[in-house]
Amino acid sequence: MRKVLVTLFLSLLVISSFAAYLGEDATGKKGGTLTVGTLSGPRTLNDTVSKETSSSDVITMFMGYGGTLVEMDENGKFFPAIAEKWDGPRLTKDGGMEIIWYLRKGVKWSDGQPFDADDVVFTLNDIYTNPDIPSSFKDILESTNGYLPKATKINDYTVRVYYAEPFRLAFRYVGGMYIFPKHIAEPWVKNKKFAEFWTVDSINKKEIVGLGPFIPVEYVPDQYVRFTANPNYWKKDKEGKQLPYLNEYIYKIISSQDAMKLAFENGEIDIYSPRGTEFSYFKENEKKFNINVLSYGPAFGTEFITFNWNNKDEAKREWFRNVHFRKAVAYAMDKKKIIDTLYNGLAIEQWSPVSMASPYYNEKVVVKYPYDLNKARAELKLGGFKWDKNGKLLDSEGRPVKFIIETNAGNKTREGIGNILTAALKQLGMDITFVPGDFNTMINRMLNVGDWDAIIIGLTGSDEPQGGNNVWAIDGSLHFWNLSPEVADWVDPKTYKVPEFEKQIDKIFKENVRILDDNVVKDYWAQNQKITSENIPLIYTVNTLRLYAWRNTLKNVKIGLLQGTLWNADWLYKE
Amino acid sequence: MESILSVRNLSTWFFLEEGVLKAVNDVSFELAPNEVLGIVGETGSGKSITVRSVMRLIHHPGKIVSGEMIYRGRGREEDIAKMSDDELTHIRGKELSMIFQDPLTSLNPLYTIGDQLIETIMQHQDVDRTGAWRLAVEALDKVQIPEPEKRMNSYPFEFSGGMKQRVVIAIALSCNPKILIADEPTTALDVTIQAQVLDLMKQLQTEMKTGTLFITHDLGVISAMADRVMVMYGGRQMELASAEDVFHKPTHPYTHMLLRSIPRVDIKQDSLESIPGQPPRMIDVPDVCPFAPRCPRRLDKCSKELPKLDEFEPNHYVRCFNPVEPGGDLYV
Amino acid sequence: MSNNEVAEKVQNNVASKDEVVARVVNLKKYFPIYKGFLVKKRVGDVKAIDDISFEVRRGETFAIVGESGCGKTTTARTMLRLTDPTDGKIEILGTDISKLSREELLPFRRKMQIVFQNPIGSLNPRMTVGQILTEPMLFHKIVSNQQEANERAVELLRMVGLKPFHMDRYPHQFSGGQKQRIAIARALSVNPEIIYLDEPTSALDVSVQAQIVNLLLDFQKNMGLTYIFISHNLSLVRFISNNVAVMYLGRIVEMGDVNEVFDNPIHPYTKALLSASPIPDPAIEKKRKRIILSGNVPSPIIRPNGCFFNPRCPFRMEQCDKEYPQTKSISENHQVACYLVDKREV
Amino acid sequence: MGLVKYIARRLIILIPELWIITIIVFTLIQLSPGTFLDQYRLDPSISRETLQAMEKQLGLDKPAVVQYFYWLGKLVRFDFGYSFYYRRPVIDLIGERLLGTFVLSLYSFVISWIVGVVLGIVSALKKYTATDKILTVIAFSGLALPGFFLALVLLYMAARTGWFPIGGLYSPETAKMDVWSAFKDIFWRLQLPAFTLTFGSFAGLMRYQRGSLLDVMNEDYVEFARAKGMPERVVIYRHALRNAINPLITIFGASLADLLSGAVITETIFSWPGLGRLTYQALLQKDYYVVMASTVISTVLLVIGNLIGDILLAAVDPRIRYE
Repeated sequence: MRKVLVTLFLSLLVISSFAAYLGEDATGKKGGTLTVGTLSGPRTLNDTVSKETSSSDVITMFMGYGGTLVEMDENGKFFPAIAEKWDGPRLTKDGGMEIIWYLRKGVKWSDGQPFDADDVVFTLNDIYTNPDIPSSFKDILESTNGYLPKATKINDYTVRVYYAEPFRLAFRYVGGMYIFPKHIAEPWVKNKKFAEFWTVDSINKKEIVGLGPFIPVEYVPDQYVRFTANPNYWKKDKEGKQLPYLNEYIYKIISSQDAMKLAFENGEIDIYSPRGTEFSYFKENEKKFNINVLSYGPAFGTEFITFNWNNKDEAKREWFRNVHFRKAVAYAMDKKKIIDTLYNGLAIEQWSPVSMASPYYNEKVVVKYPYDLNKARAELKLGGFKWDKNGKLLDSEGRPVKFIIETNAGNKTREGIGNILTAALKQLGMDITFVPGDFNTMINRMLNVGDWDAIIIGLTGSDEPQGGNNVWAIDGSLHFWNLSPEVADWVDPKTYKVPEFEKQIDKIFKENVRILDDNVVKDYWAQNQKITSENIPLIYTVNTLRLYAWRNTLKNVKIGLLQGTLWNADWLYKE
Repeated sequence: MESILSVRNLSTWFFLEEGVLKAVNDVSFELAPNEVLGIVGETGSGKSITVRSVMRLIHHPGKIVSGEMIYRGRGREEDIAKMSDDELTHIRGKELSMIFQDPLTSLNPLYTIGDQLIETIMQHQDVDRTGAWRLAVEALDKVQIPEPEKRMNSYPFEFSGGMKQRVVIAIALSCNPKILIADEPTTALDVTIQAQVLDLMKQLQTEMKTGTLFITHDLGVISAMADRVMVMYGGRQMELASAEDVFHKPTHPYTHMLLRSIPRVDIKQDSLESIPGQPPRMIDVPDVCPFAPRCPRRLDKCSKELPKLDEFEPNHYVRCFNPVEPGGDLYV
Repeated sequence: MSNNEVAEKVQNNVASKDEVVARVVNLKKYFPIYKGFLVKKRVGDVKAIDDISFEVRRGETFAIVGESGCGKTTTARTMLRLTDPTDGKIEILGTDISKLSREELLPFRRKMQIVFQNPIGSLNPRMTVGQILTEPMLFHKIVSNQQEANERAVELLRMVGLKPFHMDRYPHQFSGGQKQRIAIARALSVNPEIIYLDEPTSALDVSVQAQIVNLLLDFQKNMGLTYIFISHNLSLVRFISNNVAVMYLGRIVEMGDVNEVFDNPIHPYTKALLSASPIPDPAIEKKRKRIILSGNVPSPIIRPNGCFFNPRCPFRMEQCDKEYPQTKSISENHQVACYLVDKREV
Repeated sequence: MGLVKYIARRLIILIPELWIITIIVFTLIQLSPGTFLDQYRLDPSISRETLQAMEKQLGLDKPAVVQYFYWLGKLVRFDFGYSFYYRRPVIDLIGERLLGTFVLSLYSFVISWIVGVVLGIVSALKKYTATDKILTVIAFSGLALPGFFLALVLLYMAARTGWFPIGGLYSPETAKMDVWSAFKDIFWRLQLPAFTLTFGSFAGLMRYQRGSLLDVMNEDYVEFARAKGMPERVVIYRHALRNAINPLITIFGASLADLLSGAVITETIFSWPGLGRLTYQALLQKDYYVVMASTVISTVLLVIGNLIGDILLAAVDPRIRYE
């Protein structure tokens, strides 16, 4: 155990040695305004309330980037930020773990108030782990057995964060948490009105205070949010110039995608995320519009078809639990066709529950099921299925294989995937009905009612596979295909079964976070990817590529495996 | 006495998509001052279009295609058919007035009775508003509207049907026109109210010596009002004579049959004569007798050519190849 | 009660040699007037029919005359139970139908038909003549199948002077007179015994009016139909009907044999109506002295005291504005509600 | 006196009307599948406990009837409640967008009425001529062309020519301008969305005005006015037109309610800050109280609009009394 700890410590130390912080090597010109488009405006500036990117993008500007304890570069490497250095994570004598954060001295909030350890302690103890303040971040912070971290102030610039058990992700999550200014937020917490803290009208009241590079100062509903450079931002560039370079930053709310595209062409906004159908148009006109157009690695989200193992129909339960049946469906998923016809080629086949952009992705162990209907038929035979004289697929007891595939109407690519898959399954002799329906209704039936057979749907993801705990844990609330009777009361405990491989996956999710050696963690995830792809409870489709376009006048743009155009907003500049 | 209005060879047609509706064809008549000329006929006989032509109230797609209408009320011969719009506004309402069938809709619902009267008076007479007000009250008084001063400020909806028609008459007669055209003025009224209005009209006509064209389909009403009667059918004059001659010596088979087809209140009749068939639609009709298809006295040539309007007896004009002898029998 | 005498007479009229097919006894129809905000209060009634009694014998034409608003159309509608009576009896073929339910009314609906004033409004423009004629027959099960219904419809068309090929046409393809013929054929299609004729010729041209009147009279003679004829045209009433009731403000002021009433009217209102009806003869018409009534018919909501007619009556006497006059018989078939009757006897 | 009493009565009747409408809308929202929290259920980072805590925090754990009366109780004190989504009072959200909606609606309302009525009159007076036919074609294309399509075409035109900005009411530059320049800028930005709305709505008014005037031109009193010797100008403007306007007054009153209801599609395409977008998003996200508030406002406006229409009608038509 000690060896593990030392390794981790060294590796972190090595990273922090070649650059003191992100942007230290940056060069650029001061001044200028960057305008970015967004489809809808922020709903709130309170990170515990915010659920959608339109809000969190705004919050990140004044709480994120250089405003967190540590930050990550475009390739997933951690750099010191507000925390100059740290000790740990390391095990403690009582079987728990701790991280000691050494805070940068002389950092000020944007309103000029000094920043110190009290702010960090307050944020962690009184906000994110406060039982009265529900937030998704609180859920994330929980360790395997449901422990939450506890922060203690050692001195004004040193904070100890303690967990009652080892929790690998503590470094990442605590290091990346948004820090609230205690001098402003404390009364709201005390009055138990924190949900109403920093609503969008706080911008115009000039109440927003942060450690990040840009502070929102003006908000016109449904029109724009204007940020100005934080005068007290702590970073300096190579030449000692104070960052951020940009004076002003504008989120322009352009509510239709068509208008957004035109606004980018016309130069009203500087950055645009083209749709798949627009990518080649912009690529061809790079010179004309004086822009850069780029596609980069796959996005984090996943999309898949899943089956209801607890279907009220016994026959369906048996098919869906039959791994050969699922493999047959996997072989029938024509991913190449999906990429060509639905994504204009701008996607990659997905095989693993771990995102390809994640350092834990391991291509070698993943079992692939390239489109092949003959193999699919062979799998069906192995699974005890047979065909009648008309070519209809029957199960071992002679029941015709007939079920419904659903997806949410309006999502063009999912509808397309449904059609392509349905056509292939029909060739296998299955009697499939494909029904696109209302999203909310479908989710409700999927989780709370249970009257479904198969659904094509997607989940957001991240580079950290543990983020899927809620999906993969046996008692996870998004363990759709085989929901535990404790989670969903419609599941009949008498027919509910947990196969061996699910127990193994569950164990991986429970145990990996207790391990602090990254190499061991990698092995765990390799194991996980192997088991999952062999048993494919979820049959993945494809991963879209991330598409970017930005004006040539915008400099220092660095797109990497994990980050897009704005992660280094503090040292972007305009010519 | 010289007639005040001579209508000669008047034809008014409507140019519809389905063809030319020959509503009025070659109609000629004279109207003496102080005379009531009754025009009777059924729906579509052309009686209304005839008098609207005289008022020049024919709108697209209708057109007065020929004829002249000589007005002699201002000491000279003026052809109404040739007047400009501007001249028409001076003659209408002042020299020639018109009353419409439905008093309920003849008055503008949004203006007071007074407004509508004064408007007319000020248009045609050289008086200020006070003078016009006084004349308007007089006009209302003349048509026996009680408390005329008070009623000046009433709106049409505050009047009953009979009273409204009195107001309409007051407006029409407010500038002492020489000719009054009354297009079925009492058809929409109840029988006792009709009697009141007819009585009033007759009285005013006698008093003001207005030459009147009185249109109706009711032979009873025409008996009460008209000095001379013109019978129209299918856009043409069929018979034109004194009221006594038309009623007692009907010469055209149509007039003859019509008189025998209507019931009377004063005697118990054994039977009514039916005129078989339907009145004609006047679209693209040839120049033949329009009554021929329904006529029991039809000759071969009736369906081939048009009989002339002949003076059968002095001042008794008939358009027929085979007229009924005076006092004679219809069927031969 | 003012009309008791007639009511009694009507009720006791068992000895009559002619069968009474319709009898109305003390019939009332009030339309309440509501006023007020949120809570509506009944502030008065429009007394459209106020205590009328009469009887109609088989094969006769019974005319109800009067001016607009006198209640003649409401009488027909109430007798047909198109509207429910406020009070009184409506005996049709011996049964009081005034309180029957919808289903119980059905056989009576078949036996009573109506021909409206405006043939355009009373024929469904989306149905062919064939459908218009066969629908009621099939509904009332006069015929057993569509083919039989069609055969009968063709026969009816022939009877009203139309041709079999007219079956497939729509109402708008006919002239006014022809439409009224179709309406009559429809009324006849269910073998009715009583037909209500609500101003059936007033929308028609003079030359066509006689056709329809003659057609109606032929049917009456051949089929023994009873007509209840609603009209304001006294000339037509005189020609068509046997008996006549003259209504004024919801009451019958004079009633009896049409010739007797018209040749020898007692009530000043009847006199005025007759005098106002023009005669198509200039020789008579120009010499005639008319009784010109002053003023208009008063509102049926606020009726004059005493005899409703007294404010307009040229023969008004002292008692006229005190009490409504009793209805009295002046001959076997002639009743009047007027104080002049007493004077006449004196 | 009659007028004041009449208005008072109508406004009192508004209360039960409003009550019934809120019940209907609330029931419909409850009956439609899903709740506000559904959009979070598929997020792997949100635990069931958090969802339950949010449910409690937002009062969504209580029975619908309780939620309704809780809301109604606040409404009586003119409190429209809190938005789940923004965690702000609904009244603030609406207030922020009121001006944008009102400017756009009023501007296009005024223009479409002026254009619609004037062209309707022209079209009626020039009945069956080439002018009438051309106007009819324009009117029908206005009725037939989908708003979003026209909006997109205009947007592309604006982008290609650069004559108009791509959308929005204010830009960050607007804030820095002096009053007159800001006014000009906003006026300029108003044109495209206003044109879209106007083009879709003037046509109906024009056809209505045309039909109404043609109907009146056939009335006896118009002919009688001519027969009295009135010049054609007086006949048309004094006698025909005043009567032909009346039916439009009713429509005018009813359409006042649209002034604050917003136009979702136009607002979205032109990025206009408006109540339409707010309500539409609230409806999709089941942000009940925003939807309810917007319903209440629309209802009140509808009733007041109708009331104004009725009062105007009574003012111009002597036959109508305040009953």
